[in-house]
Amino acid sequence: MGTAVKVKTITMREAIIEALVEEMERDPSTVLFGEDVGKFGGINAITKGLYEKFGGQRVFDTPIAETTIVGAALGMAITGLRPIPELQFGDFVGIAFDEVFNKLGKWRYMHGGQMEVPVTLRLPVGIAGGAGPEHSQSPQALFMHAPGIHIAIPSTPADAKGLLKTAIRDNNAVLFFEHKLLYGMKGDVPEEEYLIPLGKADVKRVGTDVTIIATALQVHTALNAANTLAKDGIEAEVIDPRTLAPLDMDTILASVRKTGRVLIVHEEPKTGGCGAEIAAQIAEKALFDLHAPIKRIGSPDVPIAQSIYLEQFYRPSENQIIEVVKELLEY
Amino acid sequence: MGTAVKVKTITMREAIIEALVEEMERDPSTVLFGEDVGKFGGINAITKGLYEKFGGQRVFDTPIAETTIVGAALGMAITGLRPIPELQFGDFVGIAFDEVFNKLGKWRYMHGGQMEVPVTLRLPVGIAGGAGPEHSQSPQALFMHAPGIHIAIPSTPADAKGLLKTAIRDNNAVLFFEHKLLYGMKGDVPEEEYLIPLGKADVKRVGTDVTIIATALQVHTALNAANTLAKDGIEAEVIDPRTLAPLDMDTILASVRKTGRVLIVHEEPKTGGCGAEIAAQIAEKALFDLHAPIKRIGSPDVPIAQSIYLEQFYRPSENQIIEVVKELLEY
Amino acid sequence: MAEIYQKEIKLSDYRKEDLIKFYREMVKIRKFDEHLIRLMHEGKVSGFYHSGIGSESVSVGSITNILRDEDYIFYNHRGCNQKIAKGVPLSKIYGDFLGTVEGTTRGLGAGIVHSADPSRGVLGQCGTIGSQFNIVVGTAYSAKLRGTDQVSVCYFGDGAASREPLHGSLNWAGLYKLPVVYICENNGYAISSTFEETHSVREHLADWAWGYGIPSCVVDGNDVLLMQEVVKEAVERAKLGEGPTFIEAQTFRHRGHFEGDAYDYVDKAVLNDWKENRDPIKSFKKKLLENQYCTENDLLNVDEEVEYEIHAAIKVAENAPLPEPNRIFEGLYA
Amino acid sequence: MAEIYQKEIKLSDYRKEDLIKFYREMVKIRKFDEHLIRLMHEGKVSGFYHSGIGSESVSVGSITNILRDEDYIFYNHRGCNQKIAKGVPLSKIYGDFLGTVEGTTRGLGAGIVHSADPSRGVLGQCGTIGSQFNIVVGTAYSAKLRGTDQVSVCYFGDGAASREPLHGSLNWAGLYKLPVVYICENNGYAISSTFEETHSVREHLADWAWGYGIPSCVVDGNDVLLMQEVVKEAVERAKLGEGPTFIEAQTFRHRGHFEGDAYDYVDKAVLNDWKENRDPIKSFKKKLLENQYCTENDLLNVDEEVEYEIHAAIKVAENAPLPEPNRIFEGLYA
Ligand SMILES: Cc1ncc(C[n+]2csc(CCOP(=O)(O)OP(=O)(O)O)c2C)c(N)n1
Ligand SMILES: Cc1ncc(C[n+]2csc(CCOP(=O)(O)OP(=O)(O)O)c2C)c(N)n1
Ligand SMILES: [Mg+2]
Ligand SMILES: [Mg+2]
Repeated sequence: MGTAVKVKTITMREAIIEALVEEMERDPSTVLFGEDVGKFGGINAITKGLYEKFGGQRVFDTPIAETTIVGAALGMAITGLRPIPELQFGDFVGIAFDEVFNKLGKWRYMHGGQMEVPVTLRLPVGIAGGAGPEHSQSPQALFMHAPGIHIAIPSTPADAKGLLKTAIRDNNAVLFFEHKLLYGMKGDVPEEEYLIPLGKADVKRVGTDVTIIATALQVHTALNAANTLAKDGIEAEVIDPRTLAPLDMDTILASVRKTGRVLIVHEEPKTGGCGAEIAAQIAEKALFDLHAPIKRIGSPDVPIAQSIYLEQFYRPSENQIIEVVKELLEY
Repeated sequence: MGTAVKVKTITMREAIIEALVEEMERDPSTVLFGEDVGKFGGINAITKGLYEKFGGQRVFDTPIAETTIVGAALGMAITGLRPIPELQFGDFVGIAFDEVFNKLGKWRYMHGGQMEVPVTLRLPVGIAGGAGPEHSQSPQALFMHAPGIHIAIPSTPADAKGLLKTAIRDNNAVLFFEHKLLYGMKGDVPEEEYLIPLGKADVKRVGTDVTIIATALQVHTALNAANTLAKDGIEAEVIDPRTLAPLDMDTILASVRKTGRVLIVHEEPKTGGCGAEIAAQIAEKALFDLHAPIKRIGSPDVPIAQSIYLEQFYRPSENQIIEVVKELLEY
Repeated sequence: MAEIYQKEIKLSDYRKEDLIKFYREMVKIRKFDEHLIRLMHEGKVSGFYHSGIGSESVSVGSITNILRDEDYIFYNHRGCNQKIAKGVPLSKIYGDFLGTVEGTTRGLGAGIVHSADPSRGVLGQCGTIGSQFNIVVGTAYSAKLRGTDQVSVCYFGDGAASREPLHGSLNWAGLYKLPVVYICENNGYAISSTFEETHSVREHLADWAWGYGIPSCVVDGNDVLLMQEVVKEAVERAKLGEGPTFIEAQTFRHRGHFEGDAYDYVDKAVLNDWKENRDPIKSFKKKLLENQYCTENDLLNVDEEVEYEIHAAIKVAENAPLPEPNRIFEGLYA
Repeated sequence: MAEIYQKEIKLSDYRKEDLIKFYREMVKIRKFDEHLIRLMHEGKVSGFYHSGIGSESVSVGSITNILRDEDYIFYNHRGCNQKIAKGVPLSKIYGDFLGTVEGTTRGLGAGIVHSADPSRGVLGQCGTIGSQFNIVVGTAYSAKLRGTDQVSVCYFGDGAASREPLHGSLNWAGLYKLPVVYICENNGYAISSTFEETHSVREHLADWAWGYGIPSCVVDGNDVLLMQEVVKEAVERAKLGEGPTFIEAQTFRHRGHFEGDAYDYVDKAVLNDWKENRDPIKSFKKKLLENQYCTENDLLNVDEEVEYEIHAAIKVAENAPLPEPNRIFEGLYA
């Protein structure tokens, strides 16, 4: 954003609440629901105040029934509402997988393009302090294989707000993944209203020696690593795709062509993570620009232990990134 | 298999039935269930005769409740049975996604390794004649991102039989994907009992100019293309991974190092298909052996139309393969 | 426990033209079906087809003269009965089967499921039977929030009723007092499995709904007028904001689960009894004639008119072109 | 409709040592819980903890002296009550919370869910509440097929009961007459939502089971002896091959949903009433003393013994080492 933009410093939680409030004020057809999102304000306090502001019909607590939550969102969407359901943990998307993958993603297409599916499904994800194998995952990569589904995964308060507003206005299904450890993270957010388009990556740091593509919390790990590397004279470019579908390969490829070296970092397990598809596209479209193998760092391909001691060995670390970048530079 | 092996020529359907009968005779703790798998013999006639042979307790029809079918399989598995459930269409795995991804895959690990999960879930897949967007998919690639899940996807009667027998005996969860168009396809199957290990790719055709990695029905499309290419003096090596997890990268990498050119072909949509992970691993481990970009052919990233006329434009074709191979050889 | 819905109905409670309309609609549905099967035999239509012959009364009884264009339905996978009763043009349904651009999907093709006509409240359907359970509470919540009196009707078979989402759906519908009418077409079979082999119920399937405090009943689905009465009451309740109703309509299928099914798992005598003595069209026709509401000739005329209409529709559908191959790249995103 | 389970119970119907055992087990559970919360406050345990204080009687009443090691349970996410009653060593449960190799997961760590002790029929649990519904029909089918009389007991909250798989589970259990005992711990809340805000029932949650033809009842869960009686009958039925039973045990939670929950959504007076007048341990103690089954001193002794046992268990758990980091690569495949 240009220097003239007036900003305020707020947390990602606050940024998300702002986006929800602004869009719900703007469009009376929006409706928000999920478990404990009403009076209680959500277990991550992301919907605090909305029940009071918009009333119990537009902001309502549901039974514990994730399949029904997502299916109902589809029914609302094709009959004139703009639903914004929440699953308490993104891991639970498995319970509504058919509803997301086959219904939200395909309803419009398979019925000949006659209906619109303006659903924004919010999914808190990530390893965040001893929550164990079914409350810590980052399942976003699965949906890159789902025609009809958009995937947003912001790393900063500003991106979260701008992307969420766009997602809500979009007439297609958007899965909105929020890393729980980012909720409390602060950042500059423009005072004025703004939108961030889906499908536009953000270069979070400009560099010439290596391209690091990272998502969510890992954008920050990558930026920290880049700053450390800079002390050794290594300039890493850090790219945050911000949405995995649509995926802004143009920005990624331009960087790769410049640096010739690629590292992809994400919190989901390495095998089948978003890095697989990104690496495959680079290997298809920019192979001869590469000076080194394409590297990926993800969590190990095992379920996430509940122990907070062991948990730390999953999430990619600054050190791992630094090591791999140095390795890449040896080619 | 060596030349001394006595073989018979049977369909993949017959090969699968043989595997089921042999393993159910061998191990009285096996139990087979699903919709219409009993007296009716299964809608694909894959369980014909089993009800009569093993009785209604070990071969039983269930209510239409896929979530319960897979969850129940887990309960049986951890208490001494060896369940072999069937979903009528592999697409329905979305309905039991949490049960597969988070329960079958993680139960053993997340409870400290104290239990075994010997479940073999059979999933008929593939575009097969006007069945539409929710009865034609090939969802196998999703499970490469699922720690704890094995994935078998045979292309011949012999592989189907040998892999299924291994899967049933294996003490872990195996998803067994069967392409519906292969059920009637004939092939040689050894007379004697045999097993095929999980994690061992099969080189279906030896070649020196290009490596084609293909799964299920596409193995045959690739072999046809290879035969056509041979007329132009181009010798393609065709590799069938047979299992996507474990994935035999050794065999794939050895071939890539020899040919320097790679094409991956699968029926699932290109983005996020098994080709993504395979390409990414090649780009990580054999980059400097490549003479050309890594190419992938999958179905287009849209739901599958129900029209049999349009259906033909999804599945990768012999011509597409030939074209891309020729392109690769121009590098 | 779910009550057995019974009511003395006098033909004279209905206008003659409506009675003829019910007859005509049922005949239209049956002839549509018969001609579709013919087209399959001629090799013009592929894929699965689940014939709806034998339960036309469930659809006509619950839709004709009761539901408006703005009311929503989720049809089930058996027959196109409900779509036709809801007014989707026949040429468009045939177009979907034939894969021509006349179809509601403009050439993408559709079998029984995936046709849609939002202008008539036909919002499409899932390939996974029973998934409509959770979608329908969304359409009903939507109507309620928007302050309309639109009713959402959810059709499903006895087999689909065993799917887990039924529970989430009944709980939501009862809890939020949603304008949903559940119509279970209980034909005693789910493919090859009998109702008894796959269901645990106190007495009737409708008892499942009872525990939610949802008014529920069992009705002879093959009596088109009885269906009219029971559904009218349910729709009225829905419009008044009194919440959902669950109707188990008992019927039978005259043909196998799909075209090509040997259908040898059903007792011939039972099947024959349904065909001979409980065919909804035959029975209704008999009643009309016996009560001298019309002559055999009047009805023959109706049959002929419908036959003509069907032929015309098929012609329109067949004469429309197939789509261009790149049709598959259209319409994924709005 | 689900009956309200009532029964005149005389203390003299029970052996004194069993009555003391019930008391001891309930005290053990409560003290386990209180010490765990202390460990959390000391910063030694992280993650979510859902205290089971207030419903010890549901677990002791349904397990102690009734279930054998070979009977299976799926515990719920509230309290470790059921695990303790089923005999899982305290040091192992603490070990899971502390993440030391003493835990049942040998250092992987576990919160309330994911501890397991197959040797005592504790087969683990899902992070997604209610997913045990479909697993339990598998364990019960397994017992039946293997010809054993093992019973599978499935615990869950009122909130979890709204999950869709309940339907599939009840249908299977009723259909195959499986030896399952469903025990719903209805404490009136699912996190912040009241029972009434999220459930549509005719009168009681147990009415949901009624429609399946499954014997169902509502019982005061805070009366340990009433729980004993109702569960004994259910287990007997299961062992005799007579199928499942559904028990709704009414209780309350003394603490917030998780440690740290402000718990301000519950009326103070209501909470106090439960704490003062319906605390299962207090009430039972009072009954024992009033009927002179033991003296205040006897019970104080029990309390002290248990306190000692807990301290010893914590010591064992704390003294065990953390695992090596590569522990995470062990045990994925058999
Ligand atoms: C979730 C799901 N499971 C299974 C199927 C396959 N299937 C299609 S129709 C059918 C039987 C349905 O029986 P019922 O609901 O009673 O309807 P009927 O065919 O008797 O009218 C089955 C098993 C499906 N389409 N979706
Ligand atoms: C499928 C699923 N949805 C939501 C959650 C989050 N969650 C954990 S406990 C709980 C409330 C459970 O209420 P109830 O079943 O009544 O048990 P209680 O906590 O009252 O004992 C919720 C929503 C979860 N773990 N799994
Ligand atoms: Mg049926
Ligand atoms: Mg509760």
